[in-house]
Amino acid sequence: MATAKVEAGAAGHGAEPRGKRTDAGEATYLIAVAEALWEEMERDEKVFMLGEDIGVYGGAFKVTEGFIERFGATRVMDTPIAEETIVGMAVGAAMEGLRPVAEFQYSDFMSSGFDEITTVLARYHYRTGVRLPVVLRAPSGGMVRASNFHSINPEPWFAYTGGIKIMCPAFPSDAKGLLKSAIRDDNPSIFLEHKWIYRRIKEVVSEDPDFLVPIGKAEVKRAGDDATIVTYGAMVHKALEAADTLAAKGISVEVVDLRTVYPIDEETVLRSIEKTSRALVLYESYRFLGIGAEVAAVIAERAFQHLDAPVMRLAPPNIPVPFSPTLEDAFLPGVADIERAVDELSAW
Amino acid sequence: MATAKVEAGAAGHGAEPRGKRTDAGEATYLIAVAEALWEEMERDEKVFMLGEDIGVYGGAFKVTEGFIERFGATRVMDTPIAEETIVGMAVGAAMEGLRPVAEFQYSDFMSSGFDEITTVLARYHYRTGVRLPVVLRAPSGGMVRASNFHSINPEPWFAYTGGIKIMCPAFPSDAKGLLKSAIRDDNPSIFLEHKWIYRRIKEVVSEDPDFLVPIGKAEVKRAGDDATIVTYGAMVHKALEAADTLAAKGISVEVVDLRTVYPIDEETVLRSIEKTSRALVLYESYRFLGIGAEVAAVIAERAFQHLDAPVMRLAPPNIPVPFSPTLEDAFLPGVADIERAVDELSAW
Amino acid sequence: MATKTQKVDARKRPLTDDRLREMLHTLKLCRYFDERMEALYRQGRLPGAIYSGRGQEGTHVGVASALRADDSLFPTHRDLSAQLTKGLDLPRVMAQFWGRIDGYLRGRDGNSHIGDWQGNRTFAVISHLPIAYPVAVGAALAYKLAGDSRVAMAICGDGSTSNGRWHEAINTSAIHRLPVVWVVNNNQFAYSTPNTLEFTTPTIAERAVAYGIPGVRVDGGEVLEVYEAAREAVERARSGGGPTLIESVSLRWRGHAGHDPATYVPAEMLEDYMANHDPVKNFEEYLLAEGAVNKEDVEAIQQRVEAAFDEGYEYAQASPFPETGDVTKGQWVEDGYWEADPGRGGGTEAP
Amino acid sequence: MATKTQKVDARKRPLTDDRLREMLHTLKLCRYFDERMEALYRQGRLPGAIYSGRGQEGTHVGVASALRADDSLFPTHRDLSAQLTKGLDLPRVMAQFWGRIDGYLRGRDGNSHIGDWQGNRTFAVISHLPIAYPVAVGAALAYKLAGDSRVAMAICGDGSTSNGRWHEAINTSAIHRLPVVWVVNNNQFAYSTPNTLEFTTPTIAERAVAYGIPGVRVDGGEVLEVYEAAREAVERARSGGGPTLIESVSLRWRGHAGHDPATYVPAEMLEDYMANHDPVKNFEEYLLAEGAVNKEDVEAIQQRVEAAFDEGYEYAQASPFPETGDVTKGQWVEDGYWEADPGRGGGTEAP
Ligand SMILES: Cc1ncc(C[n+]2csc(CCOP(=O)(O)OP(=O)(O)O)c2C)c(N)n1
Ligand SMILES: Cc1ncc(C[n+]2csc(CCOP(=O)(O)OP(=O)(O)O)c2C)c(N)n1
Ligand SMILES: [Mg+2]
Ligand SMILES: [Mg+2]
Repeated sequence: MATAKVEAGAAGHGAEPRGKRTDAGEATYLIAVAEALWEEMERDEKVFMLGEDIGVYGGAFKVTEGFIERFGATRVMDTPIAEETIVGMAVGAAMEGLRPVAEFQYSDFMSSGFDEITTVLARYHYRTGVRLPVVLRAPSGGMVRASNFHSINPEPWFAYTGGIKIMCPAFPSDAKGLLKSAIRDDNPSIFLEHKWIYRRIKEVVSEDPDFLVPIGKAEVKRAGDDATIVTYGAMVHKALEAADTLAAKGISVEVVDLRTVYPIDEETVLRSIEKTSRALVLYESYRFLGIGAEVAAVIAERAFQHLDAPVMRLAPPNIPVPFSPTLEDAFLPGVADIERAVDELSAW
Repeated sequence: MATAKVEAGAAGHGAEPRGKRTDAGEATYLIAVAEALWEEMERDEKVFMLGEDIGVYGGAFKVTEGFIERFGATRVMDTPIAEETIVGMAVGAAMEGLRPVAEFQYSDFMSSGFDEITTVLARYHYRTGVRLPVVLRAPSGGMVRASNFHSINPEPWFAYTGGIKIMCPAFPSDAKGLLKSAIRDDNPSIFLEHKWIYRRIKEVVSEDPDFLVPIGKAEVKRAGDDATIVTYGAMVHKALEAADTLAAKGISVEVVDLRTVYPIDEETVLRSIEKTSRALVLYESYRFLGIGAEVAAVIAERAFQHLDAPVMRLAPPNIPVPFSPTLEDAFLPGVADIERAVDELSAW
Repeated sequence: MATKTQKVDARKRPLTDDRLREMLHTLKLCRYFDERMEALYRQGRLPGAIYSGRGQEGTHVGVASALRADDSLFPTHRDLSAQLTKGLDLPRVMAQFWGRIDGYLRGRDGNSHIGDWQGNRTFAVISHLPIAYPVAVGAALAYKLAGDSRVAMAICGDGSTSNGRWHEAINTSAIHRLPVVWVVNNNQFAYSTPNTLEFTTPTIAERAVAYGIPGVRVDGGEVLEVYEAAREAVERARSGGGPTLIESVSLRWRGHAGHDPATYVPAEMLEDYMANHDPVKNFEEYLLAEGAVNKEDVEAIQQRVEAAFDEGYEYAQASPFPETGDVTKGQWVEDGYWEADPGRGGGTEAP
Repeated sequence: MATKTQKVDARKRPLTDDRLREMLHTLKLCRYFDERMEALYRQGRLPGAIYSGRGQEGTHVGVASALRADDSLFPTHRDLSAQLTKGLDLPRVMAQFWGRIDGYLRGRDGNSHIGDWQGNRTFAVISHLPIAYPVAVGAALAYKLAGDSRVAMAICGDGSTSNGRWHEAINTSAIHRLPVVWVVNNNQFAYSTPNTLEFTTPTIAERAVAYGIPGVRVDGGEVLEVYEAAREAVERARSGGGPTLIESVSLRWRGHAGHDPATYVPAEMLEDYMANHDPVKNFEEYLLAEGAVNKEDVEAIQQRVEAAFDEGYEYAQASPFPETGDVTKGQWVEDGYWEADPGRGGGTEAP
């Protein structure tokens, strides 16, 4: 879980600059996101960004640091605190052929623009055939001691609504490749950047300007035979951590990273269950009707004859993310909880 | 499905008065809702209503017809078209000890008040211990040719959020008893009135001023042995219709009406599955992350050893409710679809 | 910046007689369409809902006439007359009302929730009020970024001004001086709710002060007065002068929707407006007095209008319903539904 | 109705020397608390975030001093000084910052997202802006329905005025002439965004015109000027005169939050405000000049303040964290969590 230093830095984003790739070419998730935006802005002048404090300040998490100097204030637009209008503007600009990328300062504030997202953006193409290549970006998720107004996982609200592709990458390469795909996609998308991952996870990321990761495809991040953990976002890293310790105990766990949570890649999930016959669905969105509820229902419906155990779920309760570190740790699934759940599954 | 006359009357609510009980004491769902409001307004002067056109006009569906004459404009308050503020007002009034019942003209417009509902109303008690006895009422659901802006099923958005009890009654008695319980409950609730049921379903309804139906309890509306249909709202009536024809074919179906969709009554559902070993989850909210996704996940997790067949789901796709009658019929699960699904289940 | 409400002198800039006659034709078309559709609704021959714009044609025709074909219009459920003025094709509009495949939205949406973005640059109406206002800001932003001279115009009702989106959109457009015209069709009621329960100022136009933009209040019963105010506002927007707020006052002659008898509207008020503020009658009389038309012209226009309606009705009834197999198509661009011709095998029998 | 921004003469109605001294104490307490907490944050000894209100104490103390104990206050993340003025207990406030069970919210929320409804009638701050404005309308409505003389006061920042809720809440309160005071703490920036990108009018106060209510603009560097404007507004609300909009102008001396160096604020501007518009210094000098206090009094106040902080700090460190077993409790009223004393076995070691 988060360290004391991180607690102090909880909302302590933005102090430090975005940073650079290491000499070995490793990029943090934060840098990978920024590179995707920069490359697409360079490639296509129809791409522009709007949001609160993304220009002069460079964004609450410094993702867009330096963009206004390169692309100017018309393509890097600081907006008033008016989320409904930020989304509406993105829709209107897209209707006129632009490719807007709107930043929410935190995914928590997507509820403040909810009506334009769910009533206009999500439905307009089905109703009219007009293309809305809009990307809504937002830092999401907890584990950084930022309390319930800066830690939400909004993806189930929008997955239920339909009409918008939703990505929740766990690794820098997936973040860069999926964001570039989203910007090039003619459908609306919501791209959620997990703030716990931003500066923690780094890896070598492609510098090919056309490096893309396909939307709607899950990926097996670790192969295994005894049980499958289906997960996404920050929980992927918890799952991999647990898989290590379980391996030591002789339990071989396969970790499937959904990467895109709407629509979901049922085939990759089912292929894994057919192999392992045991499924743990792990997710940071709330247990009741979080993304994992759909995943579990799909497995129960389509992999019934392959299952040797009930489809288990591990996720936080449907309550506001609490501030106090003792409470937030109890609220979130931890590595130990995951190991316990897999043990239970294996006992069947 | 809906008849031609109904089509003409799609948004053709409000023309006719609310009507009266039959001499046999039967009340429509619409009358049952109005009686619940009237009795609770009489019983407790802290109860008051606010919403658009609920006063002089009596509400878009005439639920509050005659209320302003009896209770006056301060307890039956016509508001501006400002849903965020309607919800905020209800919260503020509740903080000061009142028991507000706010009407949304259609549940579709709950997205316009989404932030105050999910960020303030849903979380405040957990954060502070302050009680918010607020009821948000809204006509919901399709099947009346009212198209996608007047047919939505919003309950999964709020069930995911947590902190608010959500009721979707299918019968007049449940509507009256649950609404009275919601008004007396010290927690926030969302009460969804299915507009297809309003004037269609009538039954004898208790006139006991303290007639209450417990929140959070499902009910078996029809007993059966071969398969269970877990459903709620208007789909309960489709399920019962299908159960009749299936009975003729010798398939005995049990119909479980959730009545409250958050939290859900897992025990009643599981008891039925233990008996029938076959589950069809039928729901009008969208398939992906609609209420049934959670129900299916719960069954898969807790009734695994009792299942003789996969947990099947029948629900509309996650697209805007289409206007054209051919499309809306194809969009919604019909009685024939239900029969087909149960046949499939029984084949296992 | 002058934000006091000003009386516009419509005579200052007369249109050509052809334009004036065309305007009369549009006014009469909208009026006749509105009346006939209500009659069909009452007979139970029209599915879904209707939101009559009767009595407000001066507002709708006046503002939309000030737009170029490549300007965009963002209307509400009430503003079908503005969309007809912008150029929508009557038969396809009627096909939409009957849920047919030849409607602009292929039967996916109904009644006045219509739009023709690809053709006439009108936004497909969304119920939620005034949800298109922020979208118009985005279109105007695109025009400014492209550096071209196009203009966006959005319409909403008096009641919609009490919604937060109304404030956000106007404020944001004012900050960036975007080429947009904000129209409020003040028909004095929001469903059953009167102006006095929607806002406190004597006029809506004067609220432009809060955004530092010009506000104009005009008589919706006088189409030329409305037109002139809209023309000025559009010109201002085109020339980089930023947004304008136009309040056009009329009365909603009919109920909120077809089902609503609107008994809450004072009878004298209604009589007064129908007698003295009828935009169609007033304009017809004006053109006759000016000699721009004679009785025969008016007769001819009326016949043209009625013929067009009957033709549209036949077209709609003959158009098939969408094919049920297409219901899930068009959710994603890549499924190609909107690029191909839709199936026409849905038949004309309502299920 | 006079809606022009008016200079308030603070001398008109002087407070008793005791009240004046108490005000100085509160100002100094807020200033010292703000400085010490930032220092602890920089040392990494404070979890979560801090939103400094430094330089704006004149606004916070001025408006909150005009309220009765039974009046309600709806603040934002920036307005902790207003909550302290309303009566919040420093040790419990600090326990909240450290996530402890003795914080007002039992560790469930942090930093200035605090409130004490049951006690001091302050709303527990919610980040989303300005989401408490509509809630204040509801409280004011309850006072009007109850026919009592209580008043609700809500505060938000300059940037929050561009959000739709700001418009909806003020408009609705004006329609029903509710007993509410709308305060805008114009510290001239919304995070990094200056006034010029938030609205177009020279002042925020003049936007009151759009709601037909009085608007007043005061100097946040002069606590008595702010107090007098607030007192008038509260009196108006109490006596059925409806809402008032108060804009109090200052500058945010520090960054948006602890992490923000705020390099976007012009250095000269900051120097000018710190030198000439320091509400604490100005008021202290005024009281010394008036002879309401002498140097020794000021010293004593400062010592009292520092002692209170140290005491609060010790209290917070000694208070246990919430018990992990309680995490799901308090979701529903019937689980009784908020009626009983919470478990105190959580220890004082951060995990
Ligand atoms: C956000 C929202 N809330 C409620 C409604 C329901 N509704 C439809 S029309 C209407 C009245 C609109 O009044 P006004 O803005 O004056 O427009 P008019 O219908 O008079 O042209 C209402 C409340 C809606 N469409 N949108
Ligand atoms: C609806 C919403 N969007 C975005 C944010 C993120 N945010 C937090 S504070 C802030 C700036 C607020 O500026 P202002 O209203 O002037 O208040 P101040 O912080 O200056 O007191 C922003 C954008 C938020 N809290 N709420
Ligand atoms: Mg109106
Ligand atoms: Mg500010």
